[in-house]
Amino acid sequence: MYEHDVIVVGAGGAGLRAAIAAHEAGADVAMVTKLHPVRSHTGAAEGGINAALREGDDWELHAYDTMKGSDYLGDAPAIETLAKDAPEDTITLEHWGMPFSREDDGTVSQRPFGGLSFPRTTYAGAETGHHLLHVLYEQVVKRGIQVYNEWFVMNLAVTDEPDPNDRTCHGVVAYDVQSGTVEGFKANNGVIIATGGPGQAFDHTTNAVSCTGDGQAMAYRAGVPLEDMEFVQFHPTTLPSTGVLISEGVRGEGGILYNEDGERFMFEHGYANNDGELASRDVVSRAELTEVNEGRGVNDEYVHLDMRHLGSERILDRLENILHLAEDFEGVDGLVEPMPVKPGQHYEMGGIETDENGKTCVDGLYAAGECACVSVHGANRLGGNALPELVVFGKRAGYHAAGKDLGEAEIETGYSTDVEDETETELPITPGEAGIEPVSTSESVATDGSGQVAGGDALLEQAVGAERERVERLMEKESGTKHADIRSKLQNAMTRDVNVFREEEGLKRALKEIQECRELYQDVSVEDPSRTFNTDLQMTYETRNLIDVAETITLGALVRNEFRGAHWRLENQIRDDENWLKHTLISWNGGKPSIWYRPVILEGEDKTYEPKVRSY
Amino acid sequence: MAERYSSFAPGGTAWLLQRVTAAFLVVVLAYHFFLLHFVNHAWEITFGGTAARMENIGYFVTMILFLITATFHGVNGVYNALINQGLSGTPRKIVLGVLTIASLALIAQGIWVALVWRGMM
Amino acid sequence: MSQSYNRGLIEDFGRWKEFSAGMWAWIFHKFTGWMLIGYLFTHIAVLSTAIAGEQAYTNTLQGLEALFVVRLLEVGLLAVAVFHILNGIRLLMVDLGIGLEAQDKTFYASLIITGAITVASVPTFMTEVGF
Amino acid sequence: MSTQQQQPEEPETQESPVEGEPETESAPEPQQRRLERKRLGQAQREQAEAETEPEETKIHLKVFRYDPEVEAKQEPRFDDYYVPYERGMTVLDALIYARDEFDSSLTFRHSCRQAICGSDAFFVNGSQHLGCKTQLSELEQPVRIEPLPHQEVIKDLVVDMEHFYDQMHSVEPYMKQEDLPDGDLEEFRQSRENREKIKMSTRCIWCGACMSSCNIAAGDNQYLGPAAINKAYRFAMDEREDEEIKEHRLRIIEQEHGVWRCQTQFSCTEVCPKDIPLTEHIQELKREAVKKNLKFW
Ligand SMILES: Cc1cc2nc3c(=O)[nH]c(=O)nc-3n(C[C@H](O)[C@H](O)[C@H](O)COP(=O)(O)OP(=O)(O)OC[C@H]3O[C@@H](n4cnc5c(N)ncnc54)[C@H](O)[C@@H]3O)c2cc1C
Ligand code: HEM
Ligand code: SF4
Ligand code: F3S
Ligand code: FES
Repeated sequence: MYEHDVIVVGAGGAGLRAAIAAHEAGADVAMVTKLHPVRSHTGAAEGGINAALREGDDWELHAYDTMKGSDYLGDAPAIETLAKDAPEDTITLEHWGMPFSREDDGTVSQRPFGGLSFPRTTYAGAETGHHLLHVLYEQVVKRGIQVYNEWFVMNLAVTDEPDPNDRTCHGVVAYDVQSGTVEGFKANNGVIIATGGPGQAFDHTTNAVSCTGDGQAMAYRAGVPLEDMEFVQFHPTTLPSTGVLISEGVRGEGGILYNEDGERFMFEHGYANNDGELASRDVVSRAELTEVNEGRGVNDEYVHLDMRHLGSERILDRLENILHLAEDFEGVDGLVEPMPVKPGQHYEMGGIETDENGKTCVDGLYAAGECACVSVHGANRLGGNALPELVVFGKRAGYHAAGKDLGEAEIETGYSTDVEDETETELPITPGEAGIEPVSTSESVATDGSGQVAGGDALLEQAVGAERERVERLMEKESGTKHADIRSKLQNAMTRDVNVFREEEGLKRALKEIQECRELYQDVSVEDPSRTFNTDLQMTYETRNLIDVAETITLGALVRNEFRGAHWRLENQIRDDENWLKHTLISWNGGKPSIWYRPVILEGEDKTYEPKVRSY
Repeated sequence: MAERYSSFAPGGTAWLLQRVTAAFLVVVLAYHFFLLHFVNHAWEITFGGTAARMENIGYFVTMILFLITATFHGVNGVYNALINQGLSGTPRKIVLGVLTIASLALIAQGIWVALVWRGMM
Repeated sequence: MSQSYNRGLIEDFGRWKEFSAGMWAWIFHKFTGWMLIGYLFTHIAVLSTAIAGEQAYTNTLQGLEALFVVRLLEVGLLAVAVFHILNGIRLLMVDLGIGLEAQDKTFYASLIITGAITVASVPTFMTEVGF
Repeated sequence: MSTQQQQPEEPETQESPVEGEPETESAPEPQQRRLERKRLGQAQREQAEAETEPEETKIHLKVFRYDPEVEAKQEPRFDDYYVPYERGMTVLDALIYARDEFDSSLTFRHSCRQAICGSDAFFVNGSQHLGCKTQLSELEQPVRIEPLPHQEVIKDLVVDMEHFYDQMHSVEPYMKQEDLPDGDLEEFRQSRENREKIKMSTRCIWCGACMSSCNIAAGDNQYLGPAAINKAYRFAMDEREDEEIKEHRLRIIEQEHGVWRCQTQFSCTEVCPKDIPLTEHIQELKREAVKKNLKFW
């Protein structure tokens, strides 16, 4: 067993920043990550990081834009924290050596991004995430923070009091991919989950193969609510063949979208008369799909993104990476022809419910980054708002876990009796049911249900034992269903029915198929008999996590019968502030998943945000 | 501060000298080849001819320098190549010793021959 | 770097077919360098016959020069030396950071020029030899 | 409602692979196929796909297999896979296909599929390539895929990267100065020229291809290697670092097993998937080191 004050699960932007902060606050911190830190998907972020740095801009404008972008489903305290902390945290990155693009006077460059009232997206070419990730990793190396590299976290060691709000997290159970050993990692002060998004639930996605929502699924099974999972961002400009992202920076710099008839449809068909291509992502994604559905798509599949008029000098200076991506993955030379693009899954707005300090309702358990939902993005994330989220909330979670006083949080977490329970929607399935091997609360909680465990060590040992047993079971099974088949069934269902346009019937069908995936999973087997670098085993674990997360996404999408931000519903194509200014939460309470709601907090520090029509 | 700069990294010195000698050798080797194969033909070489050329002190000095630089350049090149292939520790010290002795012997022998030509030995 | 088992020819020179210009240049330069230092030692040894007396020297040299093989070896030496010089100059340029993008072209140029010079010098080397 | 079903495993829209010429006859054909498929329903669509399959060409892969624990694999061997080719298919796509369809125990690292995570550098047909960035159409068949040379093989295509990481860490790869903004947000200015100078060097994705291609690194375990030297270059050339720190860095890279080991083989530069001019950077550091030393003679 390993023991540290703070254990950070995941070493993407959020995890690295959290570890640095915890280290700064004096904690003995270690990172446990299934990929070497520099392999994390933060490296794929292209566009930039939003921060109000310049004269004429201020954090209040940033907060306002973010709230508007969220379609009034973001919590004001979270949004204001983000907007206020982002400038300093961005400049901190700069001081750590992040090679931002520069102006003539040597200050960092900023560019316009969709949904922003001021060009405040600070960038480093079209590879901002790569630089952010590497700079943070450099700082981790500098501080000598311990990294358990290629250790796959399988489960959390959480006590099993009946009410999740009373539980405590004592550490994690992880599997050394290289040697196959299962070990416990005890965390004396806290565990910070920073495992990134669940994009692999879909099959056309900008996310990496490793983005499997592990952290969300683990927290969910430990009783922590998942919040607003139905809000999945589909990025309007991904390459049709691979899902590789063409940054919003292209449109930020002035790139134009055309349909097959050469019309600049964002204006000509009135999708966004003011902002055109730079309207919020959900608006542009729907516009593109509408064009395609109405027969104006190129090859009936995609639209064109043209940046040729920007001139090669400007393109090379600011968007060089885009040229490489278009060339390598689509065979298109962005300097001489327009690039084909279509919407693809990109970002999960929802996630593990936390407060502004990254804390969940379970004691000692934190979450930060894409896997978390402090609720800054609400129903729709603005481009360039995820990277500041990583550094701002990663840092806060790190500080808080290490015991630094950040003041009382304003956001509430955890189920309580005074919340509103979901009662109306009829579910076609009982979530997580049907003798499903992977999901049951007693599984995730490592004890006998008495709520009485003699300290963290015993708990952790039990949890380790449980995982070792599971591994044995999976490995010993002679033959069965392959995880890959289950995964692709799941991805197809999600992409078909839980996409940009959603309708009740499709969502129900998806839920049934997810249920079928669960059933199939009971029969899953690991073919590879080796203990050494058994990715078969790892992916089998991941697939189970994907099933759980996909189910919450679909459940959320089914119950929320309105059109808000990224979530569109055929049956009710309006934003219904009357009934739906509230977060969807799904959690395991007393042995079964339940869906409930919590009102959105629109009262900011010194003003209240009034929901307005979101037009661009 | 002083000692910080005085420690000229050995790898660096050797590297630099390898380049400097190379630059010198380009000129001298070309000259040497040209002189002994094209101006004077190799099959016409006699002791007397060589001795005559050696009379010229400039030529004599050039040839001695040629010998020294070529030996250094060649032997250092070989040594480097061996290190690049992972030679280290004691074997490396031994190789260095052997190569140094061989070079010194070669240079000594060469100078001796040259002096013979000049009639000085 | 160490290896957990022997991958035989896959390693190193087993993949010579895939070598690019820079690798070939490196190998040739090594090879020619070793030839040259080898020759230098031989050369001094041969010249040392002068110590034994004028006649011995002249006889040795002219005796050697009368052999066809020696002439052939001399042409080879010339080729080796010329390549080493030309590629050496190329390497010196590389050290100075000049023309790095053209490093493959300059290597091919060195080869071609070496070939040309060698061929052009054959008549000179081959005159007045028996056979 | 959803129109996104024409899904990823369908890279036939890809026109030309990395450096290849666009193949012109391709244009009308995929379009037709797509249009046709659009008219069909989803179920039929799948059927249609299955039907067209037999016509598809197959790519012959020869993949290196080794597992110290599994008896049949203890002696390294090559397995053959025949993977149906689709336009724009990369080496990584083919491996994923082979793993998911034929043999779940086929092991390789991969993640981003877009040449940014640096996990999937393999030895393909005799040279180092990123799997996700290498088009099958550019390779001769059979496509021989092996783990990176000169590194310990853990299993199949997975190699031990620890040594590479150690070398990267040994050049102290981080900004040294300690100032941080304290409220007034003073930026740490850098000229455009200077950013331009270090730009290429900051692109490294730690894939290890360069190190694996370098014969010197193969022979000399302590040689820092092109990637680590490039990392040192990134900081040594950054104008924001103090003179003294730069000196310190030069000291690190001009140690015995530092820059002097480089014999300008250029293999590293050739294989770097991010087109970093590694040899150029190494050479510049050599000159810097010499200059620095000469100054005080
Ligand atoms: C193509 C693309 C472009 C983007 N561009 C932008 C942009 O321009 N601006 C912006 O603001 N945002 C952008 N985003 C969004 C943003 O990059 C991501 O939301 C963010 O990087 C997520 O960071 P993270 O630290 O939460 O997770 P990640 O970087 O994904 O890291 C997850 C970490 O968790 C580890 N992990 C996962 N599961 C386990 C497990 N079970 N056990 C152990 N470790 C585990 C992984 O190894 C990894 O280290 C973009 C996203 C994508 C996909
Ligand atoms: C005529 C001009 C010459 C030039 C320009 C020249 C240039 C060079 C250079 C630049 C190197 C270093 C290569 C490197 O470290 O990357 C080198 C290596 C070498 N040179 Fe020369 N050289 C010349 C003549 C000679 C002569 C006359 C000899 C023999 C005595 C010789 C023997 C060698 C050897 C043995 C090496 C080492 C090769 C290796 O790396 O294995 N060179 N030369
Ligand atoms: S320098 Fe290039 S080849 Fe080497 S590790 Fe970095 S990206 Fe890979
Ligand atoms: S391959 Fe090796 S020798 Fe130098 S130029 Fe590259 S580091
Ligand atoms: S999969 Fe990330 S670099 Fe190839």
